[in-house]
Amino acid sequence: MSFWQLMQRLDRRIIYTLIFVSVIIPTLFPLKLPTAVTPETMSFFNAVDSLPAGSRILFPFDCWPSTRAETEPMAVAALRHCFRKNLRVVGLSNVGMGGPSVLENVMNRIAEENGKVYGVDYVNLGYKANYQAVLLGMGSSIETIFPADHRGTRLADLPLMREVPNYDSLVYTVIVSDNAMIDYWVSLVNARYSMPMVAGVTAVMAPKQMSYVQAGQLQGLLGGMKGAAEYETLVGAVDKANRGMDSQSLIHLLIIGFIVLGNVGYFMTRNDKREYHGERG
Amino acid sequence: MSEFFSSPFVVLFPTAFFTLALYSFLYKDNPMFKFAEHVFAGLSAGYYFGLIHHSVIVQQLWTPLSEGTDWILIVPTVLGVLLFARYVPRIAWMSRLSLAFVIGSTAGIEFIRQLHGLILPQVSKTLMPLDSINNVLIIVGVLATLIYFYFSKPHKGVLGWTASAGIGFIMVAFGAHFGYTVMARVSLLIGRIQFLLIEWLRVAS
Amino acid sequence: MVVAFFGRGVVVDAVSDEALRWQTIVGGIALLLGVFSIVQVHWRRVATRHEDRVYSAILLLCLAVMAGFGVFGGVGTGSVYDWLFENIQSPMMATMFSMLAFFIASAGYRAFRARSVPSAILLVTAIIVMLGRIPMGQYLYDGLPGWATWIMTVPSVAVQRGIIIGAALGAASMSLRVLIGIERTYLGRG
Amino acid sequence: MKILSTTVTTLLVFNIWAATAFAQDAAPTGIFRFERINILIAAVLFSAAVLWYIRRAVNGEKFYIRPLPGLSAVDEAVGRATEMGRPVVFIPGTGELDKIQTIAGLSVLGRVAAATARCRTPLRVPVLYPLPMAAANEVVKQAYLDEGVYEPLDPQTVQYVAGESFSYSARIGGMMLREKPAAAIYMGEFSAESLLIAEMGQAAGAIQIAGTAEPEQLPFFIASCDYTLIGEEFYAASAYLSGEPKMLGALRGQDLMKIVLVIVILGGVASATIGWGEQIWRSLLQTL
Repeated sequence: MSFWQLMQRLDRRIIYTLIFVSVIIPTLFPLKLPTAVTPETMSFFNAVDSLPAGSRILFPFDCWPSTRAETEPMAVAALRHCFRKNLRVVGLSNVGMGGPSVLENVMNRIAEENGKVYGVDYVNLGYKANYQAVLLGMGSSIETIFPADHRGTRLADLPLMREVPNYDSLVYTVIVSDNAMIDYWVSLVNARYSMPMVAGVTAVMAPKQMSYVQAGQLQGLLGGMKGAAEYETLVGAVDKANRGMDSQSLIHLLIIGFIVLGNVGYFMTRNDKREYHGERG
Repeated sequence: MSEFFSSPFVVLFPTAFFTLALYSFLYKDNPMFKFAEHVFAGLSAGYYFGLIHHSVIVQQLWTPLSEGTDWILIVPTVLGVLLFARYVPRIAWMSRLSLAFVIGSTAGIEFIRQLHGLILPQVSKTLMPLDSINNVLIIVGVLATLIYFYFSKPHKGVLGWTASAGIGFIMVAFGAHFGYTVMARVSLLIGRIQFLLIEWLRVAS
Repeated sequence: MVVAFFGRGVVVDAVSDEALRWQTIVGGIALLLGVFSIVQVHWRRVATRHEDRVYSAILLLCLAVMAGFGVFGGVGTGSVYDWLFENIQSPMMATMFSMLAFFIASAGYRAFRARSVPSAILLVTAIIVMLGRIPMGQYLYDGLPGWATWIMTVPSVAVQRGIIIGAALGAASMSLRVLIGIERTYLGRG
Repeated sequence: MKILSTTVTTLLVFNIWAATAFAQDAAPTGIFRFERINILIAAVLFSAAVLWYIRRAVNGEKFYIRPLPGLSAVDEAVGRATEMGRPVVFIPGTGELDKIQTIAGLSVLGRVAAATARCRTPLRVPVLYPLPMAAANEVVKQAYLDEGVYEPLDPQTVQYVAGESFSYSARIGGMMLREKPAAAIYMGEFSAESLLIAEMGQAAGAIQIAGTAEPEQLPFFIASCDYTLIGEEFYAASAYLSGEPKMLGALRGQDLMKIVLVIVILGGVASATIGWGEQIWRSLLQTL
């Protein structure tokens, strides 16, 4: 069997092994491949960067644990940026299963890193069912929707929340979402309360959300791990997303390489069909 | 000693074990995968059972019935119980009544939903002026795709030509979607490997 | 026909709400059928000393434990039911999901051969979009990410729309065939 | 059987009436929702087109229907399984019974089950939700009876395997590798597990035929399966396989509506481009 025939019907396990290796190596030893910044990420960064210190912002983290690899790095980079700019952050989640706890975890970690205090610099409101009621209700009174935060403390006992009765005292919204909640934030909160917002969404969702950016409803967009990696670079804190992007680049090139080799093999051996039975239609 | 037992290696061991057991399937079927597979199936069926018990049977059926407010719920209960008629040969046909109810109501709901929720709005979105290349392409793409599905004539002549354009458009879309999804799927794998190497084995940070 | 959609009023709305609620309840009760089925298959394996009887027994045990804790032991945070879900079931779900990374590679490698014009188109767009997604692609050619986004927002949207409209026509026709009773394999052809 | 049909018809009439709950938004008052009259017209038109062609078919008219390669492959696949003495796997999607795609999948199952019954080839139908399982059971049982197979159904034929789609895929994967089905047919609603299942089937060496109306999953089926029915083709599958004139007539009616839609799009685009009369088309299509 010639090399090209071999390339045409490679054992799937060889492909699997190479993919494993392409993820493991960058996780252990970051390759630090360069990232180029897209305009949507740039405007996301600029929007947050131009907020005056001390501003209060809303930080919805509407994500399921299953997309954590994509969404957590976005949340981490965004919170780092916010805390470094001394913004004060009100977090919440519209995904009951896992959303509030991942948010709590990330907020505490990044707050500690930047010397921020719970209740003064940031709050995690947690989750309440019925997102439409939550999104609209917070426009008149946050306390009616969330009588207490995720830890069970009454809002009146949190200095930050005493300053924030409703959307009027929040100047900006930074959303991280892996589902259609983003549509509700745009169509309810941006449209009715003219709250300016930026969003980080999963890669699969990004093309559809671009229309919100074009319409000016979102002032910036992070698309998946790639967006997160670009943002990490801009914030100056290279972390998991950049490492993930190293793996992404390797695997994308690997798949492209396999496809190309498979095709070259196909054209090289097209004439000796008798020896080749590997494939159907 | 107790420090060892509270270390992430031990605490996360079950999670890591089952993760690796499932991945072992990629090499070939083996007892470890088989074990994980059956545990997984059993747990998930049990989980679903608990979920339905609380969210449907208790909340939507038992509570309203026991409060005596919603006697009409006896009807779906009977329909549900009728499903078990298939274990009694003489009345086995009765279980089809319940299925006919569900399938019939689905068909009824879907008939209008397809027209109201999908066909009309999607067609409406396509009514754009031919004032840019993108608009022209979208309109041509929608029409060609739609005509590709035309069943009543062989794909020859003008129809054949349009249908080939349709299949061309379809392949562009599918190729793009495939390529675009790679990143999302690899992200999931990165998440699992980061769990194994960073959270469990702590060999990276 | 289809009165309720076009009419309004207490009775009409109540009836239509009811139909959906009933479906949920019938579905809920049907779960027992599912459990019957799973127990029937695996119990038989245990009883007939099938070579996989140990695994079947494990499955039945896990089912009983999880369902038992779910029904009698509470389902909130901190319950056994919740712990098993968070630490065993949920990570296994994530692991299965992540296997798609391998499968998308093997499927792409195997299927993307330029055997015909359509498959060549498929292959080329897939490669353009993949390159457009990684930083490397941008260094190769600056316009690639733009191309990728354009493909996703113009031709791809057109096809999605065409498929959705066509499928909706098919689904409506399917519903109609069920409603007038000519499509009923599920009830026999009598 | 007569009583059954009558009951079913009554239920269906009731159900058409009940077919609404998804659209309870607030709107102007009045008994009749006049703002929705266009949808009523569309519904009536659609039904009329389909029923008219069914009537013509019943009266003996023959209609040409373009052959679909994926469907002729079904018989080939069952034949292959028979020759090899291995089972056929059929998955009616991973949706609940309240999805029309699941019902379409089950209709195809009826035809496939009949084919396997004729050849006495073992059939495996693993199902994700209990209600579709009950329905699949009836479908297979009926198909077997129609083909003169009177033995009670093996509980392994139609089985409920797991509580959620990823554990379901794991079980399917194990099953595929151990039982090595000769053919695997996937028809119904699928989400992310589509590629998991199809690649596992591919690895097991099965000839694979898929059909779904989910645009997101189609690329993966195209890559991983031998034949894929796209969207409308999938809904047409059971009509094709039945070969009954009534069913083919229904397809013809559906095609007529397709032409109407193409005309509406062309007309609307022309109006929008010259900037005259666009509102007329829009009001035709508005959904309130």
